[in-house]
Amino acid sequence: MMKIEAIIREERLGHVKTALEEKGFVAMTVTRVLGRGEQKGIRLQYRGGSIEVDMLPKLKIEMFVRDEDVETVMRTICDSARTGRFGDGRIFVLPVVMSGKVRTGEVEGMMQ
Amino acid sequence: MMKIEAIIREERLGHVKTALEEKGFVAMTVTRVLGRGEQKGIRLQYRGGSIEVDMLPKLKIEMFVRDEDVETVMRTICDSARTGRFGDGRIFVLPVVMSGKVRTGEVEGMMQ
Amino acid sequence: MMKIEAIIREERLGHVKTALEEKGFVAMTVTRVLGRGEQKGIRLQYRGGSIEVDMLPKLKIEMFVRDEDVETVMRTICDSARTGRFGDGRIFVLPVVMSGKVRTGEVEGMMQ
Amino acid sequence: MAIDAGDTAWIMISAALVMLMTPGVGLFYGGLVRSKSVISMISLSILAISLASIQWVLVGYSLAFGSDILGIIGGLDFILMRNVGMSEGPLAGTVPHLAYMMFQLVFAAVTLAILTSAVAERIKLSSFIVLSLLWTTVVYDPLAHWVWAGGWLAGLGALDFAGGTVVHISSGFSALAIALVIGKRAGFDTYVLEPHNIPMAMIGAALLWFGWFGFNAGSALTAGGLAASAFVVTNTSAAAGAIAWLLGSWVRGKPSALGMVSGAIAGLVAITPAAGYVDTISALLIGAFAGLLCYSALLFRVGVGLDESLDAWAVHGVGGLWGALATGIFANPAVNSYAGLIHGNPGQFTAQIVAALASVAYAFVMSYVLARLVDATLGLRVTEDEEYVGLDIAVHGEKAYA
Amino acid sequence: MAIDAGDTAWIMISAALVMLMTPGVGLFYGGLVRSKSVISMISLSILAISLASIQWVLVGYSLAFGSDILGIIGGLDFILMRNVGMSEGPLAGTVPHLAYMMFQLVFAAVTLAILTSAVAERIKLSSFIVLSLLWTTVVYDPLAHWVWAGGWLAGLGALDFAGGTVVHISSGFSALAIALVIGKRAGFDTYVLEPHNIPMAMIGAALLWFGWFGFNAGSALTAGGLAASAFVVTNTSAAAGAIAWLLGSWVRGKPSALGMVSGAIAGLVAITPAAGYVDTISALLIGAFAGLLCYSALLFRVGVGLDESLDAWAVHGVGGLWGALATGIFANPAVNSYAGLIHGNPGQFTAQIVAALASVAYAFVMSYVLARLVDATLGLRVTEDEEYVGLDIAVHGEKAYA
Amino acid sequence: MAIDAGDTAWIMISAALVMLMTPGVGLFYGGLVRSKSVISMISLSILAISLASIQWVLVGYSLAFGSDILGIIGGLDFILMRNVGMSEGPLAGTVPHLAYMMFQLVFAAVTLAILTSAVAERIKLSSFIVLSLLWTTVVYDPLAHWVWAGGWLAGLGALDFAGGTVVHISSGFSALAIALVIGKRAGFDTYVLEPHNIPMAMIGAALLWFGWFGFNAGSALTAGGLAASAFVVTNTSAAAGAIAWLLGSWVRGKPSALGMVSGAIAGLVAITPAAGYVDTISALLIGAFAGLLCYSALLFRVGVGLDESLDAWAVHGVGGLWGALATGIFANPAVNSYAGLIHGNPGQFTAQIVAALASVAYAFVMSYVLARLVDATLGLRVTEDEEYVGLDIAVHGEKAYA
Ligand SMILES: Nc1ncnc2c1ncn2[C@@H]1O[C@H](COP(=O)(O)OP(=O)(O)O)[C@@H](O)[C@H]1O
Ligand SMILES: Nc1ncnc2c1ncn2[C@@H]1O[C@H](COP(=O)(O)OP(=O)(O)O)[C@@H](O)[C@H]1O
Ligand SMILES: Nc1ncnc2c1ncn2[C@@H]1O[C@H](COP(=O)(O)OP(=O)(O)O)[C@@H](O)[C@H]1O
Repeated sequence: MMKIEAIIREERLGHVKTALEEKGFVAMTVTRVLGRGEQKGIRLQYRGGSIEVDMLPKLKIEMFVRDEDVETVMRTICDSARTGRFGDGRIFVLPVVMSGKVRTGEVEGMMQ
Repeated sequence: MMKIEAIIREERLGHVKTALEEKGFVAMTVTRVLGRGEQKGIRLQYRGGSIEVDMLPKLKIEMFVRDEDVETVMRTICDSARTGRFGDGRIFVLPVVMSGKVRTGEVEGMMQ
Repeated sequence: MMKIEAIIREERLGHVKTALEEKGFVAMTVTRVLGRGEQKGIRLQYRGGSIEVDMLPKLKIEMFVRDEDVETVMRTICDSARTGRFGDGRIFVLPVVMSGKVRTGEVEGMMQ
Repeated sequence: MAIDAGDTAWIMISAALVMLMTPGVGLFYGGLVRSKSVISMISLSILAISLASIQWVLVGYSLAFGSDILGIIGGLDFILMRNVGMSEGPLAGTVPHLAYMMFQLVFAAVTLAILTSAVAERIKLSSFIVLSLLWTTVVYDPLAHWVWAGGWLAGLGALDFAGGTVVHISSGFSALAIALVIGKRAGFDTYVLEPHNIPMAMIGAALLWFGWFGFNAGSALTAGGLAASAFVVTNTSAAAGAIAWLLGSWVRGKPSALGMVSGAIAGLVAITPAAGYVDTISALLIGAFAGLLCYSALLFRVGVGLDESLDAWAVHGVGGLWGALATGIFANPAVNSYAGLIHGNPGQFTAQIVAALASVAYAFVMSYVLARLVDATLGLRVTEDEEYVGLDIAVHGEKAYA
Repeated sequence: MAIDAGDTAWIMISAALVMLMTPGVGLFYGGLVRSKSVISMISLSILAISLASIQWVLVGYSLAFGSDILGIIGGLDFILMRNVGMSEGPLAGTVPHLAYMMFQLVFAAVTLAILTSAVAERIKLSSFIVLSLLWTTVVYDPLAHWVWAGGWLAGLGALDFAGGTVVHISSGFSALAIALVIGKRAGFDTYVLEPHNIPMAMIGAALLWFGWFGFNAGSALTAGGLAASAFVVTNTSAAAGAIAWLLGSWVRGKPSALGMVSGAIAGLVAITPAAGYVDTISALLIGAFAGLLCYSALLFRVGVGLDESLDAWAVHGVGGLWGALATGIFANPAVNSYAGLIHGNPGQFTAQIVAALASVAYAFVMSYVLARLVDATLGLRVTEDEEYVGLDIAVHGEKAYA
Repeated sequence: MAIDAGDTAWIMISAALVMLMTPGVGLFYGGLVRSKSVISMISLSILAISLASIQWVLVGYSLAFGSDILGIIGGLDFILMRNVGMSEGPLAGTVPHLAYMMFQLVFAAVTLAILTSAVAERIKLSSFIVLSLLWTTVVYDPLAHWVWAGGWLAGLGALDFAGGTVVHISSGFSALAIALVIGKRAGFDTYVLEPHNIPMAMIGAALLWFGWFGFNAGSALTAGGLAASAFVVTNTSAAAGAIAWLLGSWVRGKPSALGMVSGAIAGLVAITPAAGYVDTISALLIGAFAGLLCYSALLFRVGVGLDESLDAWAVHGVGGLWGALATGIFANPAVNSYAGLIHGNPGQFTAQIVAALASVAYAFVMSYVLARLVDATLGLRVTEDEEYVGLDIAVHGEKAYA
């Protein structure tokens, strides 16, 4: 099992959800975050001067998926979150060693 | 050291905290999130139609614990967060390779 | 690639950002969280009694960095986030197995 | 008497002030519920004024203020605003009848809004509409008639300057009855149902304090000395109530800000029936005692595990009861020709007790019956899932904060 | 006639109430935009009242209410407040001229504030300032003159008690024109631009309802029976509009809280021109129909993909149009000596149609021209990046919520 | 003179409007602090009105408005509201004495509320209560007496229509003194203490603008031409202040929305002492200059690293000072029989300087002494940990937003 963390534009959530649903991926957790990438946000001009608006609002999507689904999910998020402009976001995959379901108490994965 | 991520119902936080404290686990970080599981939230009926309320508010608990405590903490959270109804939440365990304490600057764990 | 998660005091974010920028680390994601450490927050006295304010607001900084930068970033955050009083925060490092850029669709890291 | 522009200006602006109390209640209550039901909570107040406004011009005013029938109810002389015109009305000789009618309308509205405390975060919208229309017609209109329009309580000599019985006892004890019928919110016994926005509640309370000047000083129906006196005692009692509850909560732990504003409301409630009869120093005592009493009532309510969610009973019911009695105790003939207990007139005190108890009984019993009736037919509550999701999304399909 | 203290108190407090409507509009609109532009949205309203206040005392009042020139515009007699003093003015014989001027000032201000609907979340601040000053001078002032100060529409016998044409048709149809020029917000067609704070919008709506008593009942200019009647019909129409829109949205899906308060505003808008001419039962019909009509207009607006962002057109434009016609239908000689269609006077109805259409045409065309002019010279819109970041940071350098 | 219903209606509604300014200050300030102290901030305002209300009816009114003793203080004739009744009072011949007393009460309350700027996010509640009671008794009551009740400043011929010295200079310079004593907030020098809710601050500012009509136009004490004139200049100055500060901040960087509303307040402050004496065009100049001056004062305050947290000094102190002088410059005999500098009467200007400086000195020195006294005995500040956690939880045990 892997954990996918994707940081996307707020306004793309709808598209991403739809695209994932179509592929059968429903479960997810979403968090409001503030972020900046290498570009350090957006530079606005005013009267000769300029200010940098870093730390723009983004959404973080977290999904725990089976190893074999990682690529599909990554691909799907990438494609549906894209606008082609700076600030579209990133996706990272982290390993998961165990998981459990609260309602049933089932646990799966290796035990230490 | 492992990282435990548990997504639970907002209203169970009190129970979970108490249960963990009793077992000696105090340190934790909590984030408000929105989430949906496989069930895609809750379906409400109205006048013949129905709407699906997905993305319900949940809390994410993050705890960094020693490897030997992982099971106890998972168990404790599972038991104290449970209501038995859909939406009770999930727990995942991720590996941690290093950790540090800001106040003292101590670092432990393997160095790359 | 590694993921660094640092939990710091809200009011140190400015310092941490500046310190990281100076070392060339710009990209980051920040989340508002509530947290408590081993000390269980702050104990306030009143009229003979006392209350414990646990779950103080903190900020979580997430940064995905190359393996060779992990130490520099950890050190920099530690130093710039420190006040020397309880509650300064923690830093953890988690392994990352893959990463992607939404705008371009590039993916790097091992495939399962 | 002829219409006086000053008095008319005063009663119209007073009506506007009282109108603002209805969204004031909405904000006060809205801040106290969870964020998933705040739209619903404010909506109930807006709905209360909308429904009451229509009911009142169609039938309510006539039932309350039409010519007396056996001391019980008003006749149909004013139905559909017949005979309610621009010239003086029967009960206020210097203002247009329409202005007097309007002033009374906003009282009916805010009373209904106060009542929504009992059903917070769990009522079905359709049932609320039905219950509201029934309640305002069957409970409010007769009570208003009894006290203010030559009904049997007025006949007893009971005093109620601005609605201690009609507005506060009636809404407070009705809320109690309805809360018993509708039952507790899910989770009430297992986890804390925290207020989601205390500043919002404080804004609401501030609007209530502001609007109450229209409520009480407007009830003088003229812009003169009596109105000024009512204005002053209103403010004094509010201040005393605020300080008293603040200190009360301090003694038990920490000085609660929510307690302070609740205390102000308690003081305002308690002075309402007395506003035209007592002096400033009495107002200080009435308000301070109201703060402590209503705070105790709240603690009692919480203690017995009753989810009369936003304390209409503890603050309006108990505060209104105390105010009705206090009128009988402190009424000062130097203010308005009526003497209370401490000015040697136990008869007034007795009249107040009778009026207060009659109102308590009528409001409680009728509201209980009406709520049971609606529950049995339409069902009062939303489903468990709807309640869990929150009324904003479940009922209105809207989310308060994006 | 001499100055009457009661009338003067009434017109001054009415002016204060109407003043509060401007931030009321700001809050209503501010709650409906995204959190990244809420400061900007409220600021546009505050700016509207600031600009209008200055323009009005310098030239606006004179252009609108100065001695008539060919039925088109007022003369310069009152420029820089010359000849506007403490004694009676020409149009209100029992209040100081300054008070009458002030009462009219706040109308100009709120009209400008309503207009900001069209440019939400995307206008350049400098261009807004220029457009506002042009608009209020070129569109508002003449319209006010035509209807209220002996202009050609008054000459036709058209009735507009409190500003159905001058305020609502003019702001609503101007908003439509300006929205066409400035274009849709980025993302309007691809994702939902959700309201960020519905309780804030509801507070705004509540302040509007409250302030509207000054707007309509104040327009009687005296504190007497006519004001009381206007007060009552205002409240009745608001309530009816609220209930109608609520039910309308219920039929289509869920009972919308935002719909309910929008319906109240629709009811208030529609009764505005009629407030001094119709009876309570007519007000019930006018309001209820306004609720349904404006709701349909909103659905239509959304349907055709027009981003007149906060529905000044659907609510104020369409509601004002309906109100202007309704005045010609329901005017009741028992209220105020004018008879409408149902009282056997089709002439009044015709006059209303002419006045309404003239206002629609004038406001729409002139606003379109002015907006194009400003767009061609200064540019109406911020850059794409500024819009993406949100006007709060991009324009004001401020963040609404820390 | 006899009581006039119009004047009485006007003074009562004015009192209600001014009352609303106190929570208005609370919201304005509350929006500007961090979210961990917003309940505390609003509470200080509610507490201010509660404490002032009680102090005033017990002793304050008598100390301020009782029969003059040596030009310094009022006698005890009105203590516990003795001799304050429903008939005319000594200083306002057409309204009930109680109404006049009440109108003055709300001034005392809002003055105390303004003061809380100095102690934001760090004061001990018990110390605030003690300091408030001392301050209002020792600073406010004598100042009010000097200026408005036959005290020595009135004897000098100094003019203060609605409280430039008594309310604004006194609260502003007292805030400065208290801020020096209590010291900076933790972190003031190391990180930005961001406003947590700018829309809340804007709502507060809007309520202030609204309430200020009662403040200034109500100070005419009758509903006639003078009140209308005061009303108009008040609005004009507010608008000019808003635009001036907006442009000022624009020149230095970006047009600040918070600056705009602060400018409106600055304009309102500055016109306060002049409201009954100057014409509209002068008001435009007074307000615009106030906007720029108070903005400069704020920049200076920030520049020297002083944590007079919410700028009571920069806006009320400096704005009030300017207003007091401006009254001496612009007073126009065509408005109210007094002439200022530009109408050839330098004596008035001198009187204003003396009055302003005396108020500055008295308020600053006495407040400094009182604050030191309370600090030495009870301690003014909460502990470091309590401040870090925030006053909402540390003092009140409550959390603003769930
Ligand atoms: N190395 C990183 N570590 C943590 N978060 C990142 C990193 N890179 C990007 N992000 C997150 O992804 C968001 C979008 O990133 P990106 O598309 O690179 O933005 P930009 O175009 O502004 O550089 C950022 O706002 C940030 O939240
Ligand atoms: N695979 C997953 N990835 C990310 N988050 C998940 C996943 N499964 C569940 N969650 C989170 O856990 C919460 C509760 O999940 P679950 O108990 O499965 O809910 P449900 O009963 O609605 O399916 C969800 O709202 C979501 O936030
Ligand atoms: N073991 C842990 N697991 C999760 N979060 C932690 C852990 N330890 C510390 N934290 C987070 O770091 C913050 C600061 O921790 P620390 O400096 O240890 O605080 P304290 O001095 O109060 O113990 C906490 O508020 C919490 O959010």
